[in-house]
Amino acid sequence: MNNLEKNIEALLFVSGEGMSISKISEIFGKNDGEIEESIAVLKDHLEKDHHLAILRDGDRVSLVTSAEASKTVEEFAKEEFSGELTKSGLETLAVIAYKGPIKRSEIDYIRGVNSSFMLRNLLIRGLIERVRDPKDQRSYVYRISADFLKFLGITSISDLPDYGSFAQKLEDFVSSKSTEVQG
Amino acid sequence: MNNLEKNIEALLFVSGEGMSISKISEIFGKNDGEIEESIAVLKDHLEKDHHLAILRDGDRVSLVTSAEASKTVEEFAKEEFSGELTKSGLETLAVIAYKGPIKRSEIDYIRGVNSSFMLRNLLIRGLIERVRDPKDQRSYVYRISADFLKFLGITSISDLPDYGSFAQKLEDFVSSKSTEVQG
Amino acid sequence: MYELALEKFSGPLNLLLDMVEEKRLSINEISLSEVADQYIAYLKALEESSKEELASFLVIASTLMLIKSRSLLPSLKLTEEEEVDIKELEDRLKMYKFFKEISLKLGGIGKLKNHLFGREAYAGMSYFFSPPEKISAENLKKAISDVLEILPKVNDLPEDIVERAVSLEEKMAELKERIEHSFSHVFSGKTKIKDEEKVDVIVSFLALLELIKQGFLIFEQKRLFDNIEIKKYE
Repeated sequence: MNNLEKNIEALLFVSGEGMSISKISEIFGKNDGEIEESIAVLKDHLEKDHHLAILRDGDRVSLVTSAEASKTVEEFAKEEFSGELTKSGLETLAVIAYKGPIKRSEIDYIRGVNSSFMLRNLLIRGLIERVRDPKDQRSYVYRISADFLKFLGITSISDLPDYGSFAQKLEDFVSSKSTEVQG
Repeated sequence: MNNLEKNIEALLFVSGEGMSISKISEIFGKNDGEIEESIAVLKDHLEKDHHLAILRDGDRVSLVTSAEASKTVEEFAKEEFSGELTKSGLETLAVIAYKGPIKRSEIDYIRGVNSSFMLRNLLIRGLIERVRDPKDQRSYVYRISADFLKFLGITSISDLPDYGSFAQKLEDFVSSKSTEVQG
Repeated sequence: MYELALEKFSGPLNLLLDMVEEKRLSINEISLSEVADQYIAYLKALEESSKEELASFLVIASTLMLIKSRSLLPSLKLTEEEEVDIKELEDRLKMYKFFKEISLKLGGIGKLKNHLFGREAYAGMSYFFSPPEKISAENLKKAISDVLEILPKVNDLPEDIVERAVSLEEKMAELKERIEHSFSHVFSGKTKIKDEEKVDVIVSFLALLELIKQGFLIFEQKRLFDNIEIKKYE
């Protein structure tokens, strides 16, 4: 593959949900026809040498696993999303339960580690949900999902044991954040 | 590439954060040696025909874009490397990268200052990880993360400057007798 | 007087290394004795800093005082432990220098912005409700208690450093005593000074003046030809 083809692939790789042809043309300063040609080359290469494919949805293209890999991917999903949570998964979930709706940066601050991967896992399992922050439309907050609340057998989050005192302790800690020295 | 190699790639593609060799072996019912061989083939193929690469962090491998694509994909990637690192931050990372896994007390000794806030900051940014000390389950050791390697644009810790000869260099540095004439 | 602001330094080793390098010296006992005054003078500017911050600077100051005293007063006997401290400070400073140089290289590499990017985990995978079977409200409560238990307290002060700083004062007092003792036989006038000892006397006297200049000691002579009394500066 040539440089343009390799870069288009890398771009689709990181973008996740994919991109429109016109957007890709704009990024590389090419016309749509040239980009279509490159994508055709990429598609052929993937078909021959990989279990990845180009998914086309109208004007939108994205990089996905191909049907040949579906058994592998299912196996992985079964492993990853069933069974008990890890200690750090459970802690992340507990922080969201007692302090949600809560921003990712606040979760990270409370737990003292980066939680992004753990949040993805809890989202896919449907235990939490991500919604726009009502105070700042550009950012997101996390909270317990309705399904999970029902699963726990409680009607409101405030029915969690000792909800009031734990929520307050977490709040106190988060509000001390501004005094911390940044590195 | 053969079927196994293609499937390993598809698996790494989906998992995003990467997986341990032993986990991959388990999923495909192979031994670690066979998986290592397949990954070597995949790595070579990606280097030759793609702007993708295999990143190695301890016994974990993940699929990432290569340095050739950095400028192109930077703006569209979901993850970002936020903020500059301070001198103290880089100093702490250097100690952990070259001497890790390492205890906090050892980091403090080398730097001559208490590093706890800096370590917390780096943990939250995901640039280091804290794990139980295999020699003493009650205490912790710190090591660099895959994100730190991604930040530097290298696919393995051995690509760090002078990493291979590091132990020797440090020894030369420290044990050189204090009889030198002042410069 | 050292003019640079504290914020420039990430710690006492950083400060010391900077002073040695500014004079283009290599790290050894001689160079450390040359910057000792400067380092200790700098500490005075640090008095306003936090207790812990100051403590870590003081621990190193104590070893520098030993080095300085010995360089000015070769007859001063050091204990084995003090010899080890001096060697250790040299080694630590060299090791620190090594890592500082590495950190500058890493900073340079980071600035190139050749970052590698992964794919978002599970991108494109649709969510399905799959709760862990054993989870309960009680598990969540237990987990949040664990989280709260390990939250850092902002004013955590490692006690060992403070203890070491307290013992520094004792060390200074003790060092002063040994210096006085060392002077007393030289200056007492009871023994006749041999020629080969004259150099020692001069060196000792210079040392005395140097220490007075640094404010470690003051001396008093109540009348002309009276004994000179050396006192610790209060």
